Amino acid sequence: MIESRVIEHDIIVVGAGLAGTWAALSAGQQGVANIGVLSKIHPLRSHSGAAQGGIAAALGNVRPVAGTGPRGPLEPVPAGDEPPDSWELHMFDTIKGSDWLGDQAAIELMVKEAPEMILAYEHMGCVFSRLPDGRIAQRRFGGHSAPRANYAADYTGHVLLHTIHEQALRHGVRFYSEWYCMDLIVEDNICRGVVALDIRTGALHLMRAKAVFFGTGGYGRAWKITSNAAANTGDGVAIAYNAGVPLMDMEFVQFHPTGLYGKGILMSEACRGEGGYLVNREGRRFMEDYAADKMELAPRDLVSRSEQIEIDEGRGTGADGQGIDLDMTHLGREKIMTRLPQVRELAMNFAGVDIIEGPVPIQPTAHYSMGGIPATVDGQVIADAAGTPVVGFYAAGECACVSVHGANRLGTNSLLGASLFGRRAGTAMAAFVQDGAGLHPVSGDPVARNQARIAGFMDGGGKKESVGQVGAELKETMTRQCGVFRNAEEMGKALEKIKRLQQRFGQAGIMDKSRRFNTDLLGAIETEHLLTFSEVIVASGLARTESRGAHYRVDFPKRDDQEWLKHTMAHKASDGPILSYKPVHIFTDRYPPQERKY
Amino acid sequence: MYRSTGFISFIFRRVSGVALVLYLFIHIWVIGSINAGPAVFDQRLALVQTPIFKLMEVALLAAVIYHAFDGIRLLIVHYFNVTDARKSMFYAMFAAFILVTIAGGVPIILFMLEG
Amino acid sequence: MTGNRMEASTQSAAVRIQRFDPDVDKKPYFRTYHIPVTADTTILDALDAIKQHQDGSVTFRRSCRHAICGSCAMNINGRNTLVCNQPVRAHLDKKNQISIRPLPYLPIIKDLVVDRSSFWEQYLKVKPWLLPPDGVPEKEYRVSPDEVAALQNAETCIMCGACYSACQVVALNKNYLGPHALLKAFLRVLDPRDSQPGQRLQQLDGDYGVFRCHTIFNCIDACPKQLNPTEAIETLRKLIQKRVTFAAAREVRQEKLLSESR
Amino acid sequence: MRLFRMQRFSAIALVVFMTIHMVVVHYPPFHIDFSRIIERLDQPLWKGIDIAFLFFVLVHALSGGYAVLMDIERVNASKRLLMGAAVLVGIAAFVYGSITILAFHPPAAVVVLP
Ligand SMILES: Cc1cc2nc3c(=O)[nH]c(=O)nc-3n(C[C@H](O)[C@H](O)[C@H](O)COP(=O)(O)OP(=O)(O)OC[C@H]3O[C@@H](n4cnc5c(N)ncnc54)[C@H](O)[C@@H]3O)c2cc1C
Ligand code: HEM
Ligand code: SF4
Ligand code: F3S
Ligand code: FES
Repeated sequence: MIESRVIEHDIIVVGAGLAGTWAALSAGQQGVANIGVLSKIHPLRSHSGAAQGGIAAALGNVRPVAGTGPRGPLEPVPAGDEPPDSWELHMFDTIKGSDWLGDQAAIELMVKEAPEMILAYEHMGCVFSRLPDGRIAQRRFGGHSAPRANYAADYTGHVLLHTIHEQALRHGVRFYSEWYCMDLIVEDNICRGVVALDIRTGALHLMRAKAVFFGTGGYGRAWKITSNAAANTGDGVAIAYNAGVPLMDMEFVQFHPTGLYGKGILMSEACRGEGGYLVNREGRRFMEDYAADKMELAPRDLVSRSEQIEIDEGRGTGADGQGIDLDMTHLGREKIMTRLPQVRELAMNFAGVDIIEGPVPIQPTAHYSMGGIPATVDGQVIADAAGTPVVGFYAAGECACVSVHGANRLGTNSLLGASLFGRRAGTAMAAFVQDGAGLHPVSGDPVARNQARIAGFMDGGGKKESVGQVGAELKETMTRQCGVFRNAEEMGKALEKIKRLQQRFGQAGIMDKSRRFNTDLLGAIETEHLLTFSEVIVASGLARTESRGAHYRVDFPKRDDQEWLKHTMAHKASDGPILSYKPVHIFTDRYPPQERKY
Repeated sequence: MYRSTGFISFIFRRVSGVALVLYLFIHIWVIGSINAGPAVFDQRLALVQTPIFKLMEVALLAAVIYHAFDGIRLLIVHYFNVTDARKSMFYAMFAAFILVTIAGGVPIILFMLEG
Repeated sequence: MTGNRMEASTQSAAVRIQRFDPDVDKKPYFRTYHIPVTADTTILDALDAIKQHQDGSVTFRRSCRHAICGSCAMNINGRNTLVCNQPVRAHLDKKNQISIRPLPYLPIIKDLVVDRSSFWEQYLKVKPWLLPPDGVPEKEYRVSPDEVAALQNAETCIMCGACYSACQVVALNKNYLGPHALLKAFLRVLDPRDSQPGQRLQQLDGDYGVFRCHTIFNCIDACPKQLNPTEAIETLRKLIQKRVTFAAAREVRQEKLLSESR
Repeated sequence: MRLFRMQRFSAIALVVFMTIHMVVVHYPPFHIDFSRIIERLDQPLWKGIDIAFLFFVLVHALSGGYAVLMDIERVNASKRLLMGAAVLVGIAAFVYGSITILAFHPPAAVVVLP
């Protein structure tokens, strides 16, 4: 066996997307020198880099040309004019988007700090698109009442990620690239470190730290049609859950309306932001039936459901009627080439369609996970509804649930949230470490435990299941029975199926028995994680007998504030999750719950 | 080996360049004998006037022309933004090289055959 | 694929994959897998299918599937490219065959996974981060759209290494900064917010900088993002020759930037 | 940069000189012999041109050779040695070549003995 080491850091950051990198950088800026960042793929390959459309902040640089209405063309706001946007508007849009499930104090903090966040990126070198006078350009985005998506053409996440990664390198942050975190060590509600697999050598190491941060990203990979990267297997969420940390609001998963048909690959919301149409088989812009005012730019959950209804009622496009056409031809070559070059390239390569010349077929695709590890605005992970902290454990980004997104995230708010709460967590961890936190002893032998787990997969004897097959069935189940539309019967079946799959998984082995760069093994561990949290998603969704945001119950189509204006918390127990509930923070005087209409 | 027109042009340029350097020093040496008087000169020159060397001269000519043309192509790339035309430039250069080499090489060979 | 429009025309393809596990194999060898492909099966789909159904030990990197993360650069039929956005069919030869190799000239970790260490070292060497002027302004720097355009999309480089591993100078000499790092350097040098273009240019003037490039163009041909490292290198070469004036002009530009962004 | 410039400028110069050289020396009569060279080298203008040509071709050849070798990773460590060698060879060849060109006077001024 390859030697296993004990590695010690003041702070260990798991995940090198925007959340993780910001956490490391800001802790470093506060003077913590000994920081290690783990990422199972090279940091620059993190999924944050795939974000296309933009990052939200009410800079108020542009406004619709006077007299052209809310969907009219945009123009720069001349110096000295009243700013057309404000954090208050951003706050209201976010709350409304969240279907009132978002915690309003957290939202307030986020939208207020947002402009400063954008400027921080800009000052660090992010190449934003610009207005003629040099200010940052902005565009519209679904669910936002003002143009406040700050963007770099349609590769916003990419530039943000590269910018921040480079700054972290500049500050000497130590990256462990292609290291896989397998386990989190929490004893007596104190976090003590992680167990990580060096993918290249196959060696397992115990990594001890005074503070551990999780920024491991989303879990869209549990669905078959998804926009998410292969790495988005919700590892952090499952690992934390296994370590006794609860998961919050897992039932809320956003389906993006414009996934490339059959593949799920994302056609950015910017397509609609720039004026693209959604058209059904009859050639009609059907959104006028569902959101006459906002049309294509209604929030994602609503658009996805509208599409699904069109498809279900036989007005879908394509030979099998399972698609919808996204038409951008009227935007013209010039606009497409400057604003949506990447989208065009994607459509050409993956669907063989030039968006300048014809519509591209799309369908709803699993996209963003609102739920996750419950954390405060300072990234502090909590152990229960009362807010008891898990000492030394922090989280932010898509794997966390601070709850700013509530039941449905608005586009562009997630890059903002990941960056901002990642940064805040870094600062909080620095304070925690500098206030004298120490390394805590680890009992037992966690490395051996995980070694045994690996050996279990490698052991060929009598294994008749294939990991790949179990994973595929899970994804199929989640797509069919826990998708855009849900009901008790289907979800009940899904839950049973998942339990069966979990059992079958115990009988599954892998083909690659080597140590070195064993992606087959990683796939198995990831599938185990998918099975773990999918159960929580379905159980939470089954319990929530209302429709709110992205969680739409055909059998309970109304929102029910009386009963369900609360967050779900799921704790692990031997025979499935135990659900409890946590109140939503609401400024009842300012933003009382209203009906969500667009 | 990553094969491509760029690679071919690079190898040819390099080989021709190095060959030319070697030739250059031989050349200087041969011509240097001029001060030693006609006899030595003709003697040294005779060494390089055999038919084999005549054939080599054609190769030399080819090398010079290729190297020069390709070099000119690189100069153009440096001074003008023409990387988009890289493929067509290479083919054009190569065609010119073949033509000029034939035009220049045939007389040498004819001359050699005449004795 | 749920009920695909193009499903009608499924064909069988022979996928030749170069295999190599340095722990057990003496040298790389090819293994051929037969899989059905439709018009929209990407090479990555093919690899995934082979891994899932035929041979779990086939090892490769991938993540985003959106041609944006840079994980999946490989060598297909002798050409470097991303595999997640390339249909198999476009690369089948007459015998319905496609050959997948790891990126050339780099040490192989396993099968299609290469060791990009030297690639990242060179990237670090050019100090890829922005070095802004002293004093953080209150508002954004007023960078004009033209100045952004002059960066020629260099910021969209996904660090996939396709260019690097196609460059013969890199093959000869791992000290060479390489097209990706030079493109990044170009991005920083040309960014009006960077305060050290002079020092950067000086570094690029060194033995392993822009003058080590022999204008082979493989980098442009290989780049899946249609970037043009050669043009960036040529621009840097010219800037180096007027480094002092360029650096002085930058100082003037920055004063304006700082005064405008208050 | 200096080497690059030397290489490129000498290349431009060579385009000119090489053309002259090829046309004048190696072409019309297709035959080089002593008398023709004597005839030409006797004129000061030609002496100047030939020396300049020699100079540029050496600069170009040696900087080229240096570049070729420096492209090889293992050579990098001994670059000073290489540079020194190139300069020495360059000077030697230039002096030798210049003497050939300058010192030459048609009625054999040098004692000739094989
Ligand atoms: C296609 C697409 C487009 C999007 N566009 C937008 C947009 O325009 N605007 C917007 O605001 N949001 C957008 N989003 C959402 C947004 O990109 C994500 O929510 C956000 O980037 C998440 O950032 P993160 O830092 O939390 O996680 P990620 O960037 O996903 O990073 C996760 C990190 O964790 C690491 N990791 C995971 N598991 C492990 C493990 N077990 N061990 C070690 N490391 C691990 C990974 O290697 C990675 O470095 C988009 C999402 C998708 C899918
Ligand atoms: C008209 C004449 C010539 C032109 C335009 C020319 C042009 C060039 C150019 C532009 C280069 C740079 C290549 C690079 O950067 O990769 C070069 C390299 C070189 N040249 Fe020339 N050259 C000419 C004649 C010669 C001659 C006569 C010799 C030999 C005596 C020579 C020897 C070399 C060598 C050795 C190299 C380096 C090879 C390499 O880097 O691949 N060149 N030449
Ligand atoms: S320049 Fe192109 S090929 Fe090279 S790393 Fe960047 S994206 Fe990849
Ligand atoms: S391939 Fe290499 S040599 Fe230069 S033009 Fe590109 S970097
Ligand atoms: S998988 Fe990300 S670039 Fe291909």
